Amino acid sequence: MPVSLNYIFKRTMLSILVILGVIVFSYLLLMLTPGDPAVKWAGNPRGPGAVKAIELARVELGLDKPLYVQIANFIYNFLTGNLGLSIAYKIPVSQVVISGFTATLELILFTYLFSIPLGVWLGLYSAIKRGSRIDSFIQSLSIVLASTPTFWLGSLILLASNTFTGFLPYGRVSSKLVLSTGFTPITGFYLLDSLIQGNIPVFIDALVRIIPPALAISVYPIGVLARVTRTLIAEALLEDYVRAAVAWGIKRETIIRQFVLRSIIPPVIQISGLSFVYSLVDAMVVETVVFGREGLGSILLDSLHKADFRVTLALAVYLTAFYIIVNTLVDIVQATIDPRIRL
Amino acid sequence: MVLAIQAKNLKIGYMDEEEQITWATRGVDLSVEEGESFCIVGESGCGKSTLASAIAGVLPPHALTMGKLYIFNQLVINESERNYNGIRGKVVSLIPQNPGTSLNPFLTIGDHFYYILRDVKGLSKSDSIKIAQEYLSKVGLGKDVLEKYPHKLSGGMQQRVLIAIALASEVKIIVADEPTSSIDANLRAQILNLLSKLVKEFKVTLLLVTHDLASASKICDRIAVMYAGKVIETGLTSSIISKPRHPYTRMLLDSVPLLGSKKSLNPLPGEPPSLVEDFTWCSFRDRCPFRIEQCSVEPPLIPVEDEPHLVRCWRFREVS
Amino acid sequence: MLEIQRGVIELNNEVIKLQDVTAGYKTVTGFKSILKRYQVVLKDINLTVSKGERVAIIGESGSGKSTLLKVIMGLLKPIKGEVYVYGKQIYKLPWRERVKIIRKIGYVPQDPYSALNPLLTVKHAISEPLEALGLKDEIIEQRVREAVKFVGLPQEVLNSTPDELSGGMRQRVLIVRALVAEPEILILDEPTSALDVSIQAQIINLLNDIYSKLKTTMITVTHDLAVAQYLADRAFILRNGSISEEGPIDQILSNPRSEYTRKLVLSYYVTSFKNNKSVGTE
Amino acid sequence: MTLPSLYSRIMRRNLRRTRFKIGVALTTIIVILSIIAPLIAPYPSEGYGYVPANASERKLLPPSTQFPFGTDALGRDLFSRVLTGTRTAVIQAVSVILISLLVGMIIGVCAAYFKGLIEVTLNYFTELFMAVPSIVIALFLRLTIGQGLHVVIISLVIAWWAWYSRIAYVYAKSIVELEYVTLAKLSGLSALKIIPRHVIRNIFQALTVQAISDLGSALLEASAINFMGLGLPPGSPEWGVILYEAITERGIEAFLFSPWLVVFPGLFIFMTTLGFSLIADPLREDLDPRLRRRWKLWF
Repeated sequence: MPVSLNYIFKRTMLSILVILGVIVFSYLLLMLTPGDPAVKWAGNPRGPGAVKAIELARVELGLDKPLYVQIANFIYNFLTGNLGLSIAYKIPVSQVVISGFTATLELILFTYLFSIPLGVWLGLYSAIKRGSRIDSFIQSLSIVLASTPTFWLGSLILLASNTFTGFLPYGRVSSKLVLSTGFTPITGFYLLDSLIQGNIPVFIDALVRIIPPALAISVYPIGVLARVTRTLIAEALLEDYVRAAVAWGIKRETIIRQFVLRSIIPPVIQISGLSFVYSLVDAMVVETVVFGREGLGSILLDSLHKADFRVTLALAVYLTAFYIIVNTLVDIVQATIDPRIRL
Repeated sequence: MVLAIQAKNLKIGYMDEEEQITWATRGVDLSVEEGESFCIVGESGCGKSTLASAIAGVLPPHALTMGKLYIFNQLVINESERNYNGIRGKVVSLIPQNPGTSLNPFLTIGDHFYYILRDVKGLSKSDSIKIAQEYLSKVGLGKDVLEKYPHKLSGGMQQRVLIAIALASEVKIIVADEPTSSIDANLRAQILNLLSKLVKEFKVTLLLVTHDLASASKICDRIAVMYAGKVIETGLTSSIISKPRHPYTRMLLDSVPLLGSKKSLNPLPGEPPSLVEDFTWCSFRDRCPFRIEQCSVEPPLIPVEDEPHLVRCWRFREVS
Repeated sequence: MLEIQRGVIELNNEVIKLQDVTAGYKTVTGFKSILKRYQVVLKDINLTVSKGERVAIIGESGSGKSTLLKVIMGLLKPIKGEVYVYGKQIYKLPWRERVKIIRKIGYVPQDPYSALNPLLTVKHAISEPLEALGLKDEIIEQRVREAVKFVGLPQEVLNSTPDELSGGMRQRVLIVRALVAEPEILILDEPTSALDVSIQAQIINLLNDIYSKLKTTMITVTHDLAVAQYLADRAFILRNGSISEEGPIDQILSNPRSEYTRKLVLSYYVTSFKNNKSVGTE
Repeated sequence: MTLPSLYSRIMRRNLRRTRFKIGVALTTIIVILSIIAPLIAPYPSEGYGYVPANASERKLLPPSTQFPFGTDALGRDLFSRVLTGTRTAVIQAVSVILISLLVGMIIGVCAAYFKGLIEVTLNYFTELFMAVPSIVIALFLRLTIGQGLHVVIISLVIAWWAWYSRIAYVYAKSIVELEYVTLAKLSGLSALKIIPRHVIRNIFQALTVQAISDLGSALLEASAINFMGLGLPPGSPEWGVILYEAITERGIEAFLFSPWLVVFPGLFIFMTTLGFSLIADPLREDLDPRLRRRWKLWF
């Protein structure tokens, strides 16, 4: 069913407005927090070149111009991706963020590939077996999973892997293998790239190294989805139309497939979208500090150590924009699936 | 005559989270013959909807049962055991109360027919669509409805679809639970006429549950009046309407405002008793103007002379 | 009892007057909203209610009854037209001033289940209109008790919370709440549609009793012709947002002028008792 | 039913459940520990991060009777540090949730009650802040105003209040449409009275349950921020910081050669979060009266 263009238009407009708001908000943060914005923008430079660097930053930010011009400039620069060079990496800021972004996104997408089906299945199974021992086990499990600190679990997985298999899943891919097989990243998703190039050893290596952090991150979405699915199914079972379907003689299997599962798809998509963002933060922490992978987390830490405000702001804006885009898509997909929504 | 539905001292209760039981029906005795239109009338909380759910096989899982219920001599409720195998959708079908929420919003009307006919009769998609068209035209709807989702239809159309669905699987009994309560007056008449016409045409036993004595009297052969979880009077429609033997039935008739005659309304004060406690006296005792000593013992259903009429009142002669 | 009031009505004593009122809701539909701003629900409504009169507004679902009530009670500014309550154009007044006039209206809402805050006691709910008037606690207490007695509710009901009450009791509590600030107009929105027949009859009798004692102007909004006949002397038939017929209710029922009203009356008889031959006029 | 009797009934009903009981027990222990931790810690000053005089003799000792959780790279008693961290954990989680709840509830309820421009504007800001990741705010604050408990709390509040605003808005939206709010408006009561009496009172149960179940998530996020080194300075009695120190001091080796440094603080985070979640979970089912019944696959 095609959802009305009107709704998509409205939803997109709102998202664009929100993204603009985020840019303005981060600019105000730069301006209003303690310290000279030009000094911050220049990355707290020291030594002989400091005065010059600060002057340059002042021109770059246009601090002599009125505030609305500054903000307009800033927005323009963001939208064109022209934010100057990163202090820490000496390459354009947007390039820095995007390179880290693909790495982190690969990890999260890989995680969600198995955690959504697993979480939904657990919730469904425990709802069907309501009141039994397996039900209370799954319920307890989902609470335990959602309460586990992912960086702690990640450390334990790392420890276990090293103790029992002697393999330390550190980094994204072994650099030796990359050199020996001549692997070159194209999209930045290593699993995809190695498959495209038919480079099986790199693929296996990347896979083996992505599984442990993915396991650590997966506990939250699995736990949340299992719990939410169970509740959604409970609610669906209480619907009048399920009661009617039973009275009409429709079989249990058909009711579960066509009546119950169909109705929980839109909310499950929405919950997955919400937890996706939560997992983003999780992934940033786990991948860098625990598993030594490059990604948004390592960029974040580098920008912290080098006081790289440009990257910090870019991270803030691009991550928020990403969140907003994901949620806009989720809303639109949800509206498309649900025949009731006609906005 | 074959008995389509027979209830013997049927009790149904619901247990809430505090483990307190509310008895919705407190010992119902009822027989419905094959092919007749039978109506259960009562006010909210009298247990009529619970009884309908029990017959249609859709009692919620937290319901408790006692007594016996037969559908075409098959024992479906035997004390706490419930077994509706081969009954739901094959012998009994339901026209649910609320047309707006009783159709799956994610499926088209055609899908509804398909899943029902596939699961009940093992028909293919094209066959079931053919049958669906046939029954939809019986209720006055075109085949364009098949492609539509339920929310695209008006309340009256949804109700017609539900009637078509109930008829399509060719069951012997149709339970209609307040089919007109959420519909405007002028549509109500149409729906009721349609229902009674189709029931006659397909020779189906109809069990209509309603709070509206007037609509019941329009299309039913016999009426059972329920109060506080018990059947207090059953009889032919004409005899119930013109000569009510139970003071409650009489009060109900006196309370209905009639168009064009501004008769004064004479409701009895008070409300039905709480169904949490168990009591042995006549449930209507506290509101009854005919109350006597003997009413502290609940009377059984007493037959009235020369008529197929049963009443649960010691003083039914004085009442009429 | 029903015939006494005829003739008491003073003409030109209008308490509520709607002049060419067109009302509707803003449609929030993205870029289309620039072009099409309102979904019109009521069209060119003219309606006057005089002091002490009993009026019914009759309509099926979707006819715009509840929108009309919102307009009368100052909750929805009409797109066009004027609303006078006691001679004042209420929508020309700021909300603070408007409320002072609206307070003369006692309103009994449609659904007794959503009209009482589940977490407040009945006493709290009933005393709210008096509290808004800024009365002292003792006076509020006294007036609440009197009002409860007036409709024949037991005093114990004051300390209970809504979930302990049946639908009929709730409806009575709402009637008390509407009456407690001594309103001059009583607006009843489907006063019996959520109730059982015997309770409905009790409420109808109660409302008639109240009218015969207080002579408050009464406006009943209902879909039920029979109920309207008991609670009103004059009626407006509302159809798709405009008034299709108005006049004394007996005349409307016995001799409907518009085709729509005829159908409405007829369909009512169709679902009336089989053996009831008293169809038509008295 | 009035509010106090509602709460006592909820407690009575849930205290029969094992999981709820475990949750209450865990939370009680954590709260008590957070109060008395400095009193029962064997080395209170080390708990606050002071390096002992004889540090060089007791670096990275594995758990023993003297040091039940072992010692860290600077020779401090891990048991004392973890125990003292309980207080920080409780303060972080509770203050973040309380402030966010308060701010979010007021904004969400106002958006629902006052329609028109106020609703649009407040919802816009809610939408905006929903999208802000706490960790980036923390990074920003870390760069501008330095380190400390306030950095953790402010950055989490900035990221979290919108969540409550949205929930409060959704619940309040359905309440303000109810007739009792209309009746109160018509009787001339001011918004200042109607909002707390009718709106907030009726959404409060739902919001509290949500807040309790979020306490755990807030703690997880706070310790993640600290673990990244964005919040509290090194040496602070905080579980995330303890883990962070273990790693920055010695990198990955910390895990491999002194696992106690990793296991114990994490375990405490886990137990605390679990306690909150176990309490919240059955309460959540109480919100929907239909789910309280013994629903099951019955056909």
